[in-house]
Amino acid sequence: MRDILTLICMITGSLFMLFAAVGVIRMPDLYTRMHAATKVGTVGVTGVMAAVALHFGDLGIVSRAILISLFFLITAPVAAHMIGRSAFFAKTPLWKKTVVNEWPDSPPDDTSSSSSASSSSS
Amino acid sequence: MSTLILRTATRYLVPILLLFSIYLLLAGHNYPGGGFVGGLAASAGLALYALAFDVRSARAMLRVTPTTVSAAGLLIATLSGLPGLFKQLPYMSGQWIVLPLPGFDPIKVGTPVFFDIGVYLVVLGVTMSIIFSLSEETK
Amino acid sequence: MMFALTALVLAGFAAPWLCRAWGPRAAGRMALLPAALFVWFLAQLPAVRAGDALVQGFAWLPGLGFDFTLYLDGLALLFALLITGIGTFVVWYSGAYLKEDPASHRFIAVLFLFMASMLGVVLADNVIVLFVFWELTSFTSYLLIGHHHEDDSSRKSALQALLVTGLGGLFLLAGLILLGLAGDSYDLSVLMENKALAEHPLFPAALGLLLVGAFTKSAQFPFHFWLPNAMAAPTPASAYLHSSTMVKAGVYLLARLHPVASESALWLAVVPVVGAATLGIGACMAYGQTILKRLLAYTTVAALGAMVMLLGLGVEGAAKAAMTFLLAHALYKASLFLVAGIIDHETGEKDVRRLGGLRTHLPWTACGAGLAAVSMMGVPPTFGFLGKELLYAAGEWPWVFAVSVLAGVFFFVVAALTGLKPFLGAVQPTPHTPHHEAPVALWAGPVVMGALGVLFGLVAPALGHHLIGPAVTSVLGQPAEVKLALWHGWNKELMWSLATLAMGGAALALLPRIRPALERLAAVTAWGPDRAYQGALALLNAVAKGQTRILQSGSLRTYLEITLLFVLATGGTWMLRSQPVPVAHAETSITMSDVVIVTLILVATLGAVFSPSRMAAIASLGVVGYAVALLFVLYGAPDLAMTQLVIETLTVILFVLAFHRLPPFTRRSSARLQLLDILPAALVGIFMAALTLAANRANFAEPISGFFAEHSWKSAYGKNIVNVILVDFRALDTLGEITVLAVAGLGVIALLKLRLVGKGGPS
Amino acid sequence: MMLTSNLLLALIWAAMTGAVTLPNLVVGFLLGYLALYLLKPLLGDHAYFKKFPRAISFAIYFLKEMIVSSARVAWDVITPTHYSRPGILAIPIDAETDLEITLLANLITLTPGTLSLDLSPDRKTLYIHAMFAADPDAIRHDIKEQLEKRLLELMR
Amino acid sequence: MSIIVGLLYAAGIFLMQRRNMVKFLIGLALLSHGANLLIFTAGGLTRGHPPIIAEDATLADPLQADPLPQALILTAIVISFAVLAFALILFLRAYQTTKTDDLHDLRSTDA
Amino acid sequence: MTGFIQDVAHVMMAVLFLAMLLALYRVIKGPSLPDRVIAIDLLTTVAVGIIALYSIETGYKVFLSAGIALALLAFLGTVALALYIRRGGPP
Amino acid sequence: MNLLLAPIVLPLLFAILALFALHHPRAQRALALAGTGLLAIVSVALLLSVRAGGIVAVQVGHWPAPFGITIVADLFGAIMVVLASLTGFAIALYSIGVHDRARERHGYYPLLLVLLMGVNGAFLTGDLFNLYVWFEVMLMASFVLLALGCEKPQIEGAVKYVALNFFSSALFLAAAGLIYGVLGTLNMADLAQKVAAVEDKRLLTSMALLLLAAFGIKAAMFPLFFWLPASYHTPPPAVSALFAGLLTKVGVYALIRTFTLIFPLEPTFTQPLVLWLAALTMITGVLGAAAQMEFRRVLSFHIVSQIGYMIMGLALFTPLALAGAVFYIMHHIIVKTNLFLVSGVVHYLRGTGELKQLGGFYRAHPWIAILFLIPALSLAGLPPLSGFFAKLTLIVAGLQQQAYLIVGAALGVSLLTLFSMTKIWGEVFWKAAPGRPEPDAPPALEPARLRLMIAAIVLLAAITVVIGLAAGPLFTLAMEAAGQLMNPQPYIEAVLGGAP
Ligand code: NA
Ligand code: NA
Repeated sequence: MRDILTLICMITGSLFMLFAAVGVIRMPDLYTRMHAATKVGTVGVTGVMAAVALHFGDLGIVSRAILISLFFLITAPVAAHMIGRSAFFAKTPLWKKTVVNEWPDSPPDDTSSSSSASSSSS
Repeated sequence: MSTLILRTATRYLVPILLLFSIYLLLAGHNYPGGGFVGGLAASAGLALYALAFDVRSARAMLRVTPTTVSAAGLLIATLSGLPGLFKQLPYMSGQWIVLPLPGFDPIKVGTPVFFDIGVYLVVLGVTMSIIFSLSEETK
Repeated sequence: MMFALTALVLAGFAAPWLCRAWGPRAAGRMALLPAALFVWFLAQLPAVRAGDALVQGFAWLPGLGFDFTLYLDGLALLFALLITGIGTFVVWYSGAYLKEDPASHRFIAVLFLFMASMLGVVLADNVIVLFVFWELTSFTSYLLIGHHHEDDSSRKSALQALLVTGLGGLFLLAGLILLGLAGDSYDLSVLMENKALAEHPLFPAALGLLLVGAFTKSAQFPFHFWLPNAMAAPTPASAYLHSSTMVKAGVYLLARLHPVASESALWLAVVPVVGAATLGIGACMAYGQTILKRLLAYTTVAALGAMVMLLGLGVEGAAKAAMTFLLAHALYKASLFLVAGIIDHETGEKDVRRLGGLRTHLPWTACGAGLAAVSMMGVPPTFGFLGKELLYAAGEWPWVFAVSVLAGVFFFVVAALTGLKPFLGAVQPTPHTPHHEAPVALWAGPVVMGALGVLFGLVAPALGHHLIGPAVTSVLGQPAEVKLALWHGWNKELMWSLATLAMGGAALALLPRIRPALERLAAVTAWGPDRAYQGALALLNAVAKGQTRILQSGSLRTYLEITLLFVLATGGTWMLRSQPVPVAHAETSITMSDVVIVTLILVATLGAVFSPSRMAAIASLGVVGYAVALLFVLYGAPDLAMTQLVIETLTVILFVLAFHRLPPFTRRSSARLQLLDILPAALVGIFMAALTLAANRANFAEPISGFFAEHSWKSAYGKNIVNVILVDFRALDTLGEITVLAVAGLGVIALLKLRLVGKGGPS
Repeated sequence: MMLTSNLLLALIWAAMTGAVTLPNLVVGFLLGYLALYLLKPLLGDHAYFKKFPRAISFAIYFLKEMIVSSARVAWDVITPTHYSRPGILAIPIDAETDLEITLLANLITLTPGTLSLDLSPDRKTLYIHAMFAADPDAIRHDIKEQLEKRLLELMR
Repeated sequence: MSIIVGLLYAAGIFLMQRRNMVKFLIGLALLSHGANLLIFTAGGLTRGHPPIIAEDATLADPLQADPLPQALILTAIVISFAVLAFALILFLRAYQTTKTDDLHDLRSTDA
Repeated sequence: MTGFIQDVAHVMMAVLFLAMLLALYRVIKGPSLPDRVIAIDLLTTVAVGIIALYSIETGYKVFLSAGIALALLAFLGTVALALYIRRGGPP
Repeated sequence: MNLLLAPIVLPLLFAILALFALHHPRAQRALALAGTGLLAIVSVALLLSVRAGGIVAVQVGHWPAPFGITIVADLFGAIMVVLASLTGFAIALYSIGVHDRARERHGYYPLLLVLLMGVNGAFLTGDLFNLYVWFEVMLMASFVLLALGCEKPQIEGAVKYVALNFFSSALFLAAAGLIYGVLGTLNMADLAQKVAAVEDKRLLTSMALLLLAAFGIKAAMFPLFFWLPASYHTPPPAVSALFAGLLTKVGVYALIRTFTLIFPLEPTFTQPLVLWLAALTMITGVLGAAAQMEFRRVLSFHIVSQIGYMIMGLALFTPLALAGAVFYIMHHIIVKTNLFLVSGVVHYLRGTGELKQLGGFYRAHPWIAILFLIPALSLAGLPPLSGFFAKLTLIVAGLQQQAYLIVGAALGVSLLTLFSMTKIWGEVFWKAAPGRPEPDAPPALEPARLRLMIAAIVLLAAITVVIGLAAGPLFTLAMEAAGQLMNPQPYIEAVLGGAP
């Protein structure tokens, strides 16, 4: 049972990562590629981690697998946010089929960081 | 230019990184890891902090100057080689103390562990010096 | 002897203080030292004559077989007496001559050091000791010639003298060592007893080298040009160096080598010819001169040529003539130089044509000059006459004889010009007119030495027996008795001697008329060795500049390429030459993951190399690093992989942080150049790959790492063997490594925070 | 606070049984939860006991959403035609604290077809990129009513 | 594997011949990778057996990879990182001081 | 069964390597900097997966540490790059 | 026994202390002086003990050779350590006189000490990879010292210095890796044995040639010396002096150690190769100097030239020749350092090193003139100063080996050296000071500071004179050292504990 679960997690995880890669190649613009890379990739790696956890089953490995997955779950969206935001400022073009754009044209100032001036503002 | 989301995430990530670095340091004698990787992981944490917030707060977090950290590390590493001399052994001869812990395997503390701590601190200090001063450099 | 050298050296070092302490009288007092030494050497005369050479020494460089040995025989003694005797007067003279010169104390100091060096040359037994002092004479004379060092020509002349004699010194050194190797001893006294030495295969080479050394020092053709130029020195130095002592070092060396070398074909073929040529050229050049000191300098060249020629004949008579002539020449030439100095000092006039009638104002000087001049002219009964007679007697070959007679005529003319003309005749206007005689310190030397020049002629038999005889004994390497006498009857030599006087008078009379022709001759000789010297310097400069332009071009790319070519040319060709480069790839079975990672690295590397965007290049670099880390994972190195990952990330971050301060890529090298650069890069790549493969396949010995596997847990309490190696087995490496890191950190901070403005160098 | 106590209890359990293994810790945690739950009257009415089941259900909901969303994107990726009609939308948010906003943004990224791009300077609007933005208001509604509401319930 | 080593060396050297500072630095980095892999390969390759003694063992697996080259590479990695970091900052400074990132223009201190 | 799992892990590694190559293509091609950055981000994610599978295949758990390190650091790199883009990006 | 590591650990400890005291210049200076002074004492003691008791070795960490790292001192190594330490002391003294506050605040003294640590480590290690590490320690410290201050020429020079030395390190590293790959050991004594046991040495020779290139770059051998003239004249004079004295000599040391102990030169290929390189190094170096008109640039090219002599000693490969090389190194380190220090004083007093703009020093500063002449003439090989004996030994050795060409080159080059030195002498000291004073000439040095600088120069000059006067005993020492180099068996036994 555990082995079968392991196999399922492993295979789906790997395939998801493959799809993510295909997405990064195939998707029409940066933002859609980010969907593929972030979401699909994270799911994929989580799946593989689950497989590892199931396969070895001891505390050290399970906790590490959870740690890695958790880490990806936290960081991947933040990374995507950072890239997407920067890309916007860098005026990376949107796909022509993009239907709606509610983002204001002028880049928003980072006034929210009043207390801590960002490292780049120097 | 940092964002709120990054800063918030960083607040939670940095402790994890620091913990992980200490794990790497301490487990390094038996598992992959050690002072180098540990120190580098810790610096990665601080670097992230510096990126998300600013160098001043990262420096404040470190409390002493990076140079002091690396000097301290160097000192610890250098001194860790000395105890053997008292036993008429050459420099850097490992000296171990076994601390029995009831219920657990006895903990072995040795000069090489201190050496590794020294390595950790040097790596941390140096990486921080580089990243901090490079980030502070005005354009 | 050792004490003599030591005393002179100490006196040299003490001179500046003594000059300050004693003021103007210092030189006079210090002259007592050489005087005392003169007396001491004089006291050795009986013993030396009796054949007991004085030997002193101590072990010096035992491993090399060099001992510090000194040896006083007849030859050395003759020179030692000249050095200390003339030295006494020169020192005394210098004090007065340079009274107004604020640097006179330096001059006197160097003069003493020079004296010590010269004495060392003649006293040395060990060839290396000889060489040491030989070089010191070159250098101290450099300082003396360049005494007026703020004058450009003075510096140039000093340098020229140094370089020419230095060049000779190198030949000398090589020759001396070869001689030592050939004779299996470095002591001249031993070598010169070894008659079989001349048969040694190394001997001709050694002798050739030694001759060059001697010729440069003694200003023999074609190295004669430096000597007249050296007249830039203050007169006492000229008198001392260029007449009586240093330039005779070459003659001394020839005399020293004479016992063994005079038999050899090389010697007989070269030495007399060079000597004669020098004599001729010196004489011709001298006729064209009007500057008093230069005139004297060319006669010195000629005289040295005569001595060399005589020694080159290799016969007893010539050796006697050489030694006698040497003594005579030293005396009168020193006097005349000192006189020239007085004249210059008192009148400010250097041109002999504009001098005359000084006898009234400078009677003592005139007296010294006259005495020296008659000796030089070879007027009986002076010692100069004796010297000339022996010179004529030595001429077994007609051409030598002819040259000797011409020399005699020439000496006559010059003596008259330098020693007599300024004092006789009508007073001529000079820049400043002397009102009274020069101080005694100045004229004492000329007078005494001039007087001796005459006196020695009168006591010639005793002199020949006590002084010249032992010297000739040394020169010949066998006992020789020298019987000197003024009167040998009406023989050929006397006739010619008198004829010489007559011809000299005629030549003197004709001189103003032939001078223009001689001056033209001088213009021709401007194309001679002096030109060659200048040309050599220019060539050196050009070669140096050209070479530097090519090698030190400033282009990092060129530097790197030369370095690569070196690696390829040594290691690469060696490898190609010596063994087939293995082509089979048999490290381990290749798996799919290898293929993929290899492809990954390949593609990413190409990306890093050719990407026009620097961010893409950095990103590709990061990929290479990550892929390498993956390789580490696959081949069982998790520690490495982790480190590599972290480092790679940090590297990328650093690049990124640095980037917005750097401009983007611009294409600088042409496609052709790039293509050209690929070649060495690829060759080195292939070379390294081949080496790696070979190393991977070859195993000459079992690796030591079994020990680590065994002891890691047992003795070092760690299971991660790599870590245990790092912090325990090879902790010293790690200590060094973290030091490197710490220093790098320090460096980065310093680079970023410390910016000094300046044009380079200290600020 | 309660979570810490619970974790501590789990550790104590593991130590008592002498085997620090994962199943043992899980057992310890559950037993500890039970013990704490039994002690609830003593400790006061703590939100912990309400939130714990909610957190579990939220996690399950979220995992499901995440996998589904990924599958949709993956499908779009591997099929030859692009079905997506992407767009950038502005979502007004109620989340206030840094943590809430961040979590919301992250969750949005991880759930179907949406990707947080940026937060407005006044922290009131989140700009997101949606893969299927044919009906922006439906997406806004989904996010506000499903995701944000559940999240804020859990957090507050 | 040795082919990669060769490739990395060649690429590194090629980049070091370029006139752009950044390219030069990338070249340095590639060269370091090449050197590290060279040591790794020359020491003999072993697949999948890290030199770590198993938890329940006291002696190493005889099949394990040679730990010494790994330790050497680790040292080398860190050192070349230090050098690279320093070189990067140095080149940055050079650019700021000389206003050019063309290595070809930095020749004033040569003869 | 364990043998089978390892075989599958091996095959899946091949799949991941393929994914890597695809991602690399995007890294090289770009066109924009953010494109490269997400591709690298994915590359590291895939690498973590490979490491995980490799530890299943070989049975050595120790490799997982490298996976953790990579996971932690990839984020740092991405953030740095993203910030770089913001600061002006490629001029 | 513990003395053996002191030359490495002592400077490190002092460096660390100085790092802690980074913002207390006085404490730093005191630490630097104390550290180098103590180091000098310790190294002399080490040399004496090696002289008395033979080669000593310590197995660091108590791990037996060849598994751990062995630190070993034979006479050659011990001599080098003494020289390095003395030089270090003089440089520290001089630097205190220079009083460069800005650089002091940024780690000047710790860097100095670390550099000495690296140099000493290189001289004492018995392990090939450990040698690499010490090279890097030394290089990194030198990189920073070179660039410290970020003046434009400094930076430009540093770029080349760093680039080419990095390449050298990469070669060294590769060679060490390859050698471990085929021989399975890094301990140099162990390597010596294992190399000797290999019959077909062709592959090994290829690797040895990599080392030749790597060390050749560090030693500034022809045609690998470019980095040196491009950079050595750019940092502050004390740093130039330190580099000039020590760094290239570490490369030479490594060449000598490698090609006597591990890969003894083979008459078929490596020996003639090295001999040619030696000759070309001498000649190109001295010609380079002839083309220069700046004080330190002239001196820099002369370093290259003189490296040729040392390599000549190695290439002739007889005990006498090696003794010559050892003696040459002894003399050269002191003399070259001192010349750079003198150039520094000139620089500080006049604000330039351009020969054309200098002059009048003989009149104005006769003492400096004399202090220049001693090392300068020694460099040119004027007897009886130290350089003469070095050259003499090499020339005798060359003539014994009938290597007439290289002897000719050596002699010719020494004449050109004399030419260069007199050029400096003429331009800086003899020539009248140029009429117009430099518009932005720096203020004259405070006498107290100048006195410290002169003290350092006097110290080194005194050593030069002593080397000349005590040439006999020192030559004997060099012979003994060369004997150990030519017969490595005792070294191997000391390291491996007499194992067969
Ligand atoms: Na092998
Ligand atoms: Na091998």
